[in-house]
Amino acid sequence: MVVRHVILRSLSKMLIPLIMLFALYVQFHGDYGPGGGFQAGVIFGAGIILYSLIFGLPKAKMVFRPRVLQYLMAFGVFLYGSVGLAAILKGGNFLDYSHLAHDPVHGQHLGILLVELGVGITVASVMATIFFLFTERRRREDV
Amino acid sequence: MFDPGLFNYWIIMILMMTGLYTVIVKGNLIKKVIGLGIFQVSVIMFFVSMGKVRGGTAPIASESFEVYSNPVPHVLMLTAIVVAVATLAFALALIVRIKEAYDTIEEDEIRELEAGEEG
Amino acid sequence: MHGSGLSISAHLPALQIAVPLLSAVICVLIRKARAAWLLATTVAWAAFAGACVLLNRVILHGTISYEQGGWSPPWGIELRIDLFNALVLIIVTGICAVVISASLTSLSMEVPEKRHNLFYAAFLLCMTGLAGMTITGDVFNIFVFLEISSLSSYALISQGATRRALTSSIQYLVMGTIGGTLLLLGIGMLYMVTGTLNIVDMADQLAMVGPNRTVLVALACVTVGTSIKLAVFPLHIWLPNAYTYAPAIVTAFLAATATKVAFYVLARFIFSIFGVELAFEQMHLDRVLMPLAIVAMFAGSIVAIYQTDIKRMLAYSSVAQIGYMLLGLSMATVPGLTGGIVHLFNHALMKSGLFLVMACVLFRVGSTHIDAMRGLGKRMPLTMAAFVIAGLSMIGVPLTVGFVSKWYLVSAAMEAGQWPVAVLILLSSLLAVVYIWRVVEVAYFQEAPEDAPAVKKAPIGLLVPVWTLVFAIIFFGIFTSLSAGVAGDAARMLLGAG
Amino acid sequence: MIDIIHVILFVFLAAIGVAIIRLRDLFAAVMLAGIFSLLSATLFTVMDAVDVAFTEAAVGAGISTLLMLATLSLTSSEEKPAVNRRQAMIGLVVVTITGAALIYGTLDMPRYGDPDAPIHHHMAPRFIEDSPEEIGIPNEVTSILASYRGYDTWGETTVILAAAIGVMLLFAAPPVSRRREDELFTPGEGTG
Repeated sequence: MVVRHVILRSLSKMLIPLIMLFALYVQFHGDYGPGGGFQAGVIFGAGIILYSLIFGLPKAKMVFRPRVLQYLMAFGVFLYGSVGLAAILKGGNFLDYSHLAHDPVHGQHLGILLVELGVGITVASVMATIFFLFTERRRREDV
Repeated sequence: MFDPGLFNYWIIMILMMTGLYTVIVKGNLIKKVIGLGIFQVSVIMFFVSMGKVRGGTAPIASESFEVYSNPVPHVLMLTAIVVAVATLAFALALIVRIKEAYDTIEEDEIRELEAGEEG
Repeated sequence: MHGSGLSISAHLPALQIAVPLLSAVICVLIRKARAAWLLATTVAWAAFAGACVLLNRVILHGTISYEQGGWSPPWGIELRIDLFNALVLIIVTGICAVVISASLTSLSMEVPEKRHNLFYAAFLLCMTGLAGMTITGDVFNIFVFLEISSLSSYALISQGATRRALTSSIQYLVMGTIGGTLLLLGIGMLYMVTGTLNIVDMADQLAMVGPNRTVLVALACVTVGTSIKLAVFPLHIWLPNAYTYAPAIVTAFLAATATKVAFYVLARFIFSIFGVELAFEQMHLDRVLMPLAIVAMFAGSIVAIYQTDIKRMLAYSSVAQIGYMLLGLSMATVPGLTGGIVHLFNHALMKSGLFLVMACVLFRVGSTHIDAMRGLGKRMPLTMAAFVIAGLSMIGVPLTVGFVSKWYLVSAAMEAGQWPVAVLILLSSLLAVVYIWRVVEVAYFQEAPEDAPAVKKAPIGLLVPVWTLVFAIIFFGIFTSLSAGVAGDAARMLLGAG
Repeated sequence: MIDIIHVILFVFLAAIGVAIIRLRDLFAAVMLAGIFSLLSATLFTVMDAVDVAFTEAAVGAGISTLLMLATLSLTSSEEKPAVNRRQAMIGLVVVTITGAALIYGTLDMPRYGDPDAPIHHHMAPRFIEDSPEEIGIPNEVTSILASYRGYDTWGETTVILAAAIGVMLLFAAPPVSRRREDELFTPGEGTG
């Protein structure tokens, strides 16, 4: 599984941070251009997957612990729902971001930022988890 | 009879049927899943097509454009793509388990094995 | 603190979905099986209580509308609860609460304890998906929640103990995805001609558009798509396998809820969006649905008679019972639709009761094969008594809910002057006598095989839920005002007859 | 009205669809499915759906292909030649009838790109005109996705989570050999 090619390794060492940086750009630039939480999550997940392809699953699982990923995927959905509940506590309807801040437009900004973040976190961790589970299946079979 | 304004939809329906045919006829489970994917993507194309406005541009507000394509179908289809990939991931995991349990992913062979169990 | 009670009740429709969903998410993280079960059960009962409050409020104050995100429809998504979906919501949450209470005892047999937290998460998600489909007032939102419930039900079915659970799950997945995608296509066509996604708004716009070829095909897509999920006769082939090989409590839950919500969606589309005039008078949907319903009533029951696995027998019986519901719907009259809706309610009670009995049998005997049930009448008296009562209800004996449904359907058929249909309903009931009697005969009039291991009575954790449902079967069989009364009002509302 | 690029893309898509049906080599079929996704992404861009195109490219050509390849390496990459003429006939009949019905349904549809179509006049104008002020961000797709239809998007995120739960449930079972799985059968079935 582990690729011992030096060039490939050092190249991806440079590439993976760039991919993740791009994911963050997509995450936070979704308001102005195409993109948003889901796409960012997929790209970030792809970065994690690339890491596990190059450096091997055991190492990838040390950096991105499956248990932590599990917490994160739940946290994303939870964050989204909590924004909805917070809007209720602030006197609006469920997911009514206008009540989150004094100025409705600010509230909308804040709400969208948070829920997109929730989507991104869930999607990235789900993609990575699913891929880990698939590759792990093969490693166990080989034994 | 031939209406260029409908050409788009006709091709999409044909693509859709290509997917459906693969699902119905192919016994290989992976082929079936690929067929499902084509079926779903064609429906996505259908929605996106109906959102297009002649001379319009991508629905991102800016000073330099007047006419925008309809953003609503795009939003709906983002959700549909997500649903499709979620279904795909689960289906593939199921196929892996089926392979482990039956040592085949061909529908007719699975059916034979199951008939043997019952008989 | 004061005033918070009011605000919570005002936001009940949203919380009805949000709380179970968030609890499902928490279940993913709870590692202790028992704690996950406790959370899931508490939440399910709370959801049931919420559903009762909502129904009560609808009865007293009329339809409830809740604007998600504070955006007014059609721009935002509306939750819209009227008599019809309030009743369906009660079924979904109520059955879920009863079944999930039973699962603490039964589940360990079939699913390793390590996976229970994920199992309960999927279970709650499935309920949330079904409830979400039920109370939403937005067609695309129906699709989204349909997929939540579908994906989690595929996952639940795949957890059955044998490898055939896996193939049943993928069969259901392939058919269910085709169904869901066809529904989406139909929604797309409707959106295309109306420009809206809100159900109420769509009905208004559609009335202005009138019937055309696109609307006709949209109706076909929606009908076929939901029919796959509903397991209408020729599209039912996923159902027997899925119900047979899924874990017992999953079957008890899905048999009572998933097909019911599919029925609800079909009825909602036909009556609330297309309208009776468009669907029945101009497009003659009844000419397709009624024959299919009648064929299903007979084919399902006849195949059920020849089954040796009782879970499978009950699954085929479900195919037949779905025929009754569809028959009521296809009459498109107030008594007919009332019969369909009442049967939806009643069948949920009977079938989940019967499948829970199978969970008891599986728990103690280890099999649901008919040979394994010899002499069980003496060895598991309470369990088999429950089977007999629920079975009698399936046949349609007075003082049980089954009688109420049959009564409404038969009288609706006679009122519409369709004597042959009324006769067919009665004839198909005789088939139910045959397949229920087979089990009764084996359980009560045959001796247990001598080498059979000793069988203890079913555990209390399973018996209480079973008998809760049995009491409900008798209660709603005698006091019909709640079920049939609400169903009648709902049918009148759907048909626009006051 | 129809650009030449449309026609070319559609012809390619249809050709790939047919090739996927005919190919025995599953590895090639998966690759073609990836290309199918990429071409549809191009088509979406042509139709102004940049967000959809972005997502389709990332998901269809990226994650889906990866998962399929992972599955192939765990199962087999060759489809067995199954000559089931009956099933092929049934499939052909079903597909022909359904396809004919669907094309019949297109006849009353608003023409492609028609600015007078109902969907451009009922909900969309408000989104296009008011959302930049109401929400304060220029990408209307993001505004609708996250705010107007935020409830849908929460459901969508939940679908993803449900898939993860499903995969975790499936792979929680250790890979067992066939023999072991047989022994797990309930008594009634094994002996029947």
